[in-house]
Amino acid sequence: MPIPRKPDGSVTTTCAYCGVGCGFRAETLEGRVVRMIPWKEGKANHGHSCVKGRFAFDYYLHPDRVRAPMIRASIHDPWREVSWDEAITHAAAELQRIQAAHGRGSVGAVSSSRCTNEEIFLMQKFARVALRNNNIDNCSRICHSPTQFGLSATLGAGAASQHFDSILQADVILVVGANPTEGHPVFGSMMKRRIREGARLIVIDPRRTETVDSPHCRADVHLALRPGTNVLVLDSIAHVVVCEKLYHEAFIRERCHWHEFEQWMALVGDARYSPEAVGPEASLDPEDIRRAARLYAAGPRSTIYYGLGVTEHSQGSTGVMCLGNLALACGMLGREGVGVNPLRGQGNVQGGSCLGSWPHMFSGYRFVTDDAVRASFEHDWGLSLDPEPGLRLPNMFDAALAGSFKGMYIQGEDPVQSDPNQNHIMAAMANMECVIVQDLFLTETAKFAHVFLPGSSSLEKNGTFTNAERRVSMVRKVAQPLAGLEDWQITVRMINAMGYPLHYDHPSQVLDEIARLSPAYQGMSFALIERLGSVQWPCNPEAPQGTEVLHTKAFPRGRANFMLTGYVATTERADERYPLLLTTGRILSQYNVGTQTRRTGNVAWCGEDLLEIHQADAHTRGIGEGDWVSVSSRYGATRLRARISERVSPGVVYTTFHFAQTKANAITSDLSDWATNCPEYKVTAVEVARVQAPVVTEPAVREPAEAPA
Amino acid sequence: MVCVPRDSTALSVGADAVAAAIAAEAVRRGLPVEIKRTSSRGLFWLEPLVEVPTAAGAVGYGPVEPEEVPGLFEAGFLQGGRHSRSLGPVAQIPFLARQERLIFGRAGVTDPQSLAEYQAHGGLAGLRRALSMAPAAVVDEVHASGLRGRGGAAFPTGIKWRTVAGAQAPCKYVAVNADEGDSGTYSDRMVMEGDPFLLLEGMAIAAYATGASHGYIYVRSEYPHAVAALEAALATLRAAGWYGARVQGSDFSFDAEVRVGAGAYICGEETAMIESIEGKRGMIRYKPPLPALKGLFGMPTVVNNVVSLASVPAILDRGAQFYADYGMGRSRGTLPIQLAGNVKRAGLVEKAFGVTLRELIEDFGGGTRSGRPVRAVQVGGPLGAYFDASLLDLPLDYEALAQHKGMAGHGGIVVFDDTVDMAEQARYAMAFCAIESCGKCTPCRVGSTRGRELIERIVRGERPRENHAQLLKLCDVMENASLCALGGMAPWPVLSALKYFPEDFGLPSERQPAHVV
Amino acid sequence: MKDAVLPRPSRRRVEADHPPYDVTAVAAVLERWAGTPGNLLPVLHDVQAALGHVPPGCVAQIARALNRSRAEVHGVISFYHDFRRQPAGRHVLKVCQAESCQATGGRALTARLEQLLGCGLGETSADGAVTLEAVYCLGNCACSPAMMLDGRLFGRVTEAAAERLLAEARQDA
Amino acid sequence: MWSELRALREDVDYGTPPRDGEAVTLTVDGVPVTVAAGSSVMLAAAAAGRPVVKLCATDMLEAFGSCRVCLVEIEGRRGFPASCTTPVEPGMAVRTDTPRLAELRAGVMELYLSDFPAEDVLGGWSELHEVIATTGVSSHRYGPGENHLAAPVDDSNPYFLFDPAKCIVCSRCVRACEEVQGTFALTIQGRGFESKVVASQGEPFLDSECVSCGACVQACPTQSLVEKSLFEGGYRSADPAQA
Repeated sequence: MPIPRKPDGSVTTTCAYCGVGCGFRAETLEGRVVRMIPWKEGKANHGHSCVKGRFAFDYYLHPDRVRAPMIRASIHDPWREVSWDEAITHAAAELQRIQAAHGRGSVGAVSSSRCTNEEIFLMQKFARVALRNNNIDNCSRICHSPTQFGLSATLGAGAASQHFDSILQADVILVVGANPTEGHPVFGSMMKRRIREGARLIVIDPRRTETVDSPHCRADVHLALRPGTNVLVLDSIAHVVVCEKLYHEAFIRERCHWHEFEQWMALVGDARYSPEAVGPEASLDPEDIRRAARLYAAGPRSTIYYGLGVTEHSQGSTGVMCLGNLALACGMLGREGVGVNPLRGQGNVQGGSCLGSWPHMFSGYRFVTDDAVRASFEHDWGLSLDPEPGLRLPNMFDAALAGSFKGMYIQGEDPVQSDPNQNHIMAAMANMECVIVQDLFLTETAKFAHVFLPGSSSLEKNGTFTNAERRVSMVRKVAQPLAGLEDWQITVRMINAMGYPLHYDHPSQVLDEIARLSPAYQGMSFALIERLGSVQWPCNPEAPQGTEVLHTKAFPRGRANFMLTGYVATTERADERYPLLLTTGRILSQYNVGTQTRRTGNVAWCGEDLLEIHQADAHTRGIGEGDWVSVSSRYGATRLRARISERVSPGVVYTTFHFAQTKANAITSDLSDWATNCPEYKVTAVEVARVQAPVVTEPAVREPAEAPA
Repeated sequence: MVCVPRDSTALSVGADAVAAAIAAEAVRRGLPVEIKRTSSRGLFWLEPLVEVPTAAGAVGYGPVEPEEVPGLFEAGFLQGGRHSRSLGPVAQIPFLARQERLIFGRAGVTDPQSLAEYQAHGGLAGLRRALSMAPAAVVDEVHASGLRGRGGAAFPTGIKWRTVAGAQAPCKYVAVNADEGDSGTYSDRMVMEGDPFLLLEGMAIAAYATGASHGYIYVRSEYPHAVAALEAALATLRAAGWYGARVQGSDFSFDAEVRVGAGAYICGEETAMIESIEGKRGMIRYKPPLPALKGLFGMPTVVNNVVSLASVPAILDRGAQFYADYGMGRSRGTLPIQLAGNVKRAGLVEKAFGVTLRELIEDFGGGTRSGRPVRAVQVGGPLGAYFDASLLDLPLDYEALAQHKGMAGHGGIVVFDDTVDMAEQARYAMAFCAIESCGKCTPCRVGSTRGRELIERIVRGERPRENHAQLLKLCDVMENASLCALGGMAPWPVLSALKYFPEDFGLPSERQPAHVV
Repeated sequence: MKDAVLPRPSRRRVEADHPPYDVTAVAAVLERWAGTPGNLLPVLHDVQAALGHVPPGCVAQIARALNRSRAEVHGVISFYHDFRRQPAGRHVLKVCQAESCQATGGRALTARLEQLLGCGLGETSADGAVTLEAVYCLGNCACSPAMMLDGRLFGRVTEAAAERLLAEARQDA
Repeated sequence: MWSELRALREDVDYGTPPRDGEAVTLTVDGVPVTVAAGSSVMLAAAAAGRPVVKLCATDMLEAFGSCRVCLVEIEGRRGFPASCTTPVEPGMAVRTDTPRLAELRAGVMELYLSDFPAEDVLGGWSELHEVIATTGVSSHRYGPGENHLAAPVDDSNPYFLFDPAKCIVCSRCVRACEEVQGTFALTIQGRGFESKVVASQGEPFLDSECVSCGACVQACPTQSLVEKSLFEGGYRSADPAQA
C-alpha cells in the first residue's frame, strides 16, 4: 500500500450544499483540492461533516463543466463559443431590444440560494438598476417563501429564532415535515446526540424516516399524518393546549396581544379541531395528538424544527403560522433550547431571502412600495427605482406564455427541473426570445437558453453564505475559476453592459454596501467575519458581535401576533382514478436537482430516483421490488423504479427529484401556497401501475470522472 | 432419612445414581426411606457422601458407588452401622472439625430450597436486625467488621457501601459478581447452589444499607445449577414477602434478577461486568468514575462478590466484633479457601486468615492425589503467582502474600506435583490472557500474544538470553501500563515461574531477581 | 446502469442476504424481554437456546427491536465465546483447559478427545455428532479434570470414561 | 453545554473534550496551568504547553484510555495513570516525561510496531508517525509473530479505503461514528488480539449502514482509514501495483 501524499495548502471555507453551512478546510495539492476536512472552529458543525461536503467536491473539475461563454440565435441551433465581451454585450443588447419592443417589464432576473450573498445582492441590483424594474425572484420562492411570510406575520422576522447549538439545551424536540438526518445531516447528528442525552422527540411527517426511528433515536410520538393535513393536525395540537390550559399565560400577556390570543383560542378551541374529530381525517390516533401536545407544552424547553414538508403546501404559510402560534402560546421563544426554526434547504436560502431578491422587497425585508426605503436605495445607487412590485417567478412564466415576458437572466437555478408543472414551464421558456443562463453545467433550463455564461463553483470564488441559523460565514477562493471569472464579476459586467457603471475590487465591498442598506446587516463586514469566524445577523450597534437567539427581550414589532389559521383542505384530492397521495423530498447522498452530486462518487448510493411504495399498495398492483412503474397524476406522468418500503404508510408514495430523467415535477400540480405561490410539491394525487422497462434508458449520468489525479 | 447431596460436583461423580440406588434398594426391602437432597459439605474427595442422621449426629459414608448400596443396607447404615465406606460422625472428620464455618455452617445440612430450614439454622436473622437499624448503622456495622472484598480486590466493603449510600441519584443498584472465572475456585458456586437464601439475604442487607432498589446477580454460564437455584430461591423469597415491594410490610422495597454471562473471564472485573449487564461488549471502563458513584446504567452501584455478601448476614446477626475477632492483621474474618488440582483431599476450607499454605495443603489437603511430592502451588487463580515448596509457610493474609507478589484472590489453591512443566504453565498464563483479553488496551491485547511467543522461543532455545530480557521488559509494560488487572497481573505467574523454576525454561538456574513490589 | 438488480439500496440494507431463519421464534424471545433494561445478552441466550445458534440473519431483527444498530449487536455476539454464529454438532462437549484440570491430566484428556473426534478444540467431528469446545473452569476443580456434555457436568474424568461417554453420544446421533 | 464544543481549536488537539466548570489550578512539569474542573490531565498538559503523546485520544471524542502511551506520573499517587482518563484536581503535580515513562511508552510502541507494516513506518505523516518521532521508537525486538498484515483492504466506499493492516484498534473510528455522527455503523468484532474494526456485520463499508460522513477517516490516527484522493493518480481498487 503506497504512502498517501500530504496536501501542501489549506483554505478555510464554507460548504455550498445544505442550509447547515459547515465550515471546512479545503486542502490542496499542487493547486488542486484533494480533501475537505471539517473545521473544528466552525460554529455550525464543530468539526463534523456529511458525505456531500466532505467528499462530493470533485464535480468542480468534472468534464461537463462549461469552460467558455456560448451564444446561439435560437435554442434549436448548436452553441457557439465566444469571448466574455461578445457574450455579455450580445446578452445586454438583446435585453435592451426586448425592453424597447415590449416594455421595461418584459424582462426579469432569477437568483439562486446556491450563490453567495454578494452574488444574490448583485442580481437584484441588476434587475433594479439595469432592467429598471422589480422583476427579480429567487428559488426560495419554491421552498421557504412561506417561512418568510408566516414567521414575519407571527414573530416579525422570517428567520430561525435559535442557533443550531441551542438544540443541545432542548428538553423536547418537535420536528415537522423534515428529515434532518438526510436533509441536514450534521444538524441531524447534533439532534441525535441530544436525544441520546434524554431529550424527547415528536415527529410530524407522513414517512417513518431515519429521524423517526434509527439506532438510539426513536420518536416518543410519531404523527404519520395523511399528506396535506398539517394545518389540521397543528390546530388540533393547539386545541389540546388551549382546552387543557397548557398555555403560558404570563408570556402571552407580556409578549403578545391577549385579545388576539383569545380570538385564536376561540378558533382552535372549536370542537372541529378536537383530536377525536381530526384523528380520522388525518389518519391519526387522537391519543397520539394529545400526547404530542402535552409533551410539547410541558417542555420546559421545547423547540420546533420544520422543513419543506410544512412550506410546500397550498396552506404552507398557514402551517408556518400554526408553528409560530404554538410556540407563542407555550412561551417557547426568546431563550436557549426553544424557538421556531426553518431547516432551509440550500446553502444560502436564508441569504436569498433577506437580500432583496424579491419582486416586492429590498434587502432587509423592506417593501419597494415604501417611499422612504426606496429613497435610501435611490440615494445610494444614484437613480430612480420602480415603485411597483415586479413579477414573481410563476407570474414570469405565465407572462411568457402570454407573450408579454420575453427575456430572463437566470443565475445558478434550474427551474425547468425543480419548479412544478414542468410542461407549463417548458412551454413558457420556449416562448422567450432571450434566456441567459449562468451555471456550472448545461442544465435542463439551459436547453432553452440563448446565452450561456459559465459560472464558478464555491471553491473558485470569495463571498459569504448565510446558513439556516442566520450565521454568515466566509467562502474563500481555493482554485481559479475554470472560465476565468467569478460569478459576481459576471453580473457586474452584465450591469455595466446595460449602461449602469459599477465597479467592485472585492466582494467585501458588496457586503459593505449590503451593510449600508440593510439594518440587520449594519455591523457586518468581511473583517468582522474573519475575526469572529462567523457572525449571526442581526449584527448592529445593539448586537455588535451578532445575535445568537432572537426575540429575547422584544419582537421586531414589539409584541408578537397570533394569526388565525383555519384549515382549508387542498383541492388536490385522492379519488378512485388517483387513489394514492405522492409526496416528494430528498436523500442524503444527492443534493437538490443533483447538478453537482450526480457528477460525483455519490451515485454509488443513489444513482436514480426511486418510488417508495408500501407493501400493501404494491401488492394490489402486482408491483415487485425494482419493477418499473408509471406514476400518473392529473398533470402528467413519469416512469421510475419502485422500492417496497415500510417507511411510507399505505396510501402514500414518495420520491425524490434529483435526476432529470425522472421528471418528478412533471406530475406535481400547479397548486401553490395562497400567500407566496410556493408550489404544493407535497401533495399530489397519483396512480401507480407496473410497466415494461423503457427500451432505451437514457443513462442517468455519465460515469463520474476518475477521482481527481 | 438418608441425605444425598445434589451439589453439581457431587452430581458430576454420580450422586444421582447413588440416590436412585438407595431408593430402589429401599423399595426392594420394603423399607420406608426418605431421601433428602442436601447441599454438599464441601469434602469433595468423599463425594458422593451419603449421611444418615443418628442420635450421635449425622454419620457419613463415602465416596459411595451405586453398586455398594446393597452392602450399605446389609451393614445397617440406616442406623449408622459399620461399613468399609464408614466415616463415622461427619462433624468429627478432622478436615471439617478444624474449620470456622461462619458462611458454610449449613453446607451439607439443609435442603437449599427450604426457607423454613434456612431460618431454622439462623437464616434471615441478619436481615431482620438490619431492617430494625438505620441504614447508616448497618454500613457502620459492616465497616467495623473489617470485611474486605472476597472476589480478589480485597477492598473494604464498608467503605464501598458508605460511598454508594452517600451518593444522590434517582436509583441505585446492587450488582453481585458471581462470574467466578478463576480456576481452582468454587466457593461462590457452593453458596449459590447450596445456600442461595444466604446470598439473597446479604444482597437485601446491602440494598437496605445503601438505598438500592434493584439487584442483578451476574452468574457465569458454566453454572447452570447455580442459575436455577437462585431463580427458585428468588421466587420463594418474593412469595414470603422478603423480596419485592414493601419487604415485610416495611417501606423498603428491593428485588433482583439473575443475569447469565456468556463465556468471558474478563466480565469478572467489576466494570466489564457492568458493561455486560448493560448488554454491551464486556470492555473495561476506566476509573474514575468509580462504579459506586457512576456504575450500572450510570447510577451508583454496589458491586460485591458472592462470598463478600454471604459474609454479611453473620456480621449483622452476631455483630461486627464477633466477625472481626477472626483473622490476623488487616485481614479480618474468615476466607473460604478452595483446595484444588492435584490434591488428595480436595474441598472447601473456611478458616480465619493466618492459616499457612502448608497447613492447608498437608494437614487439610493431605499432599498430592498422585502421591508424588508437591512441586508448585498457584494461589489466587490464573493471575496468581506460583509458589515453590520453600514458600509454603506463608500465612494466608492479603499483605503477607503481596510481599511475595502473590495474592489470596478468591481463595483458590491449585496444587501441582513434580511432573509439572513450569515453562508450560508460564506459557499458558500468557495464552489464557490472550484468549480472555477484552482487547481494549495495547499492553494486554498485543502483549499477551507476544508474551506467549517469547516463552515458546525461549523454550525452543532460540536466543534465550535476548528473549528472556525482552520477556521481562514486556512483563514490566503489562504490569504498569495495562488498563486492568488481567493485563496487569498476567505477568505474575510468569515472573514467579521464571524466579522459582528457571530450569524448566532452560535458563541459568541462579535465582532471577524477580520484581519485588 | 444494471437493470435487473436494483441499485445497492441507499445505506440501510433492508434484509442482508443471510440464510433464512425462524423469525417467529426470535420475535417471541424479543417479546418476552421487551422493555427490560440491558436485555441483549438474555435475548441472545434465549435465541441460541431456541435455534441452537444465533443466525446472522436475525441480527437486524434484534437490533430494530432494541433500538440499536446491527453493528452493536454483531459486536456483542462476536465478543462472547458462548454465542455461536453457525449451528453446532448434535452434541456439545466442553473440556476444561484451566490450571486445576491441567494439574490432574486435563491436557492428556483433551488430546485423547481430539483424537477420538478427529477434530481440534472449537471444531465439530466430521460426522457432525459432537462439537468439541474449550472451557476455562466449570467450578468442578475439586474433582478435576472436568467435562460438560450438553450441559451435564462430569468430574474425575478418565480417558476411558470419556471414551464411553463419546460412544454413547455418537450412537444416538 | 454547547460552549464546550465552541472551545475546540483547529490548531491544537487537547486530546479530551474541553469542559465547562470552575477553575482548577495544577502544575505540569512545574508549569502552573488553570483549566475547567472535569478536564483531563491530558488537556491541562496541552494547555500548559507540555503536550503528552496520545493515540486513542482526540478532543472531538470522550476519553477512552486504551492505547496507554499517554501515561504520566502524579506526585503522591502510585503507578502510572493515563492522563486522558485522569481528571484534574487542585494542586496536582504532574510529570509528563520521566525516564520510567519513556521506558513504558517505548514498550507500548514496540507492541504497536510488532503488528504494523514495516514499510509504512518511514515517510508516513499520520499521528502515529508523530508519536514514533516523539518517542524515537521505530522498530521492535519481538521478531516474527501473529499479525494482521495480510488483512484485505476494503475499498468499497468511493471516497475512502480501510487498510486493517495499519489499524491499531484504538476505536476512534467506532466512537466517532457513535458520538459525533450518531449512526453506530462500526464496531469492534471479536476480542483480544483478534479484535477488528468492522462495519455492521463485518460487511464492506458500502454495504453497511455507513453514511460516509468521513468522521471515522478524520479520527483515524494511523491513516488506516484514508481518503482515496490522497493517492497518486487516485486509488484504483485491486490494482496489483496498488496492493
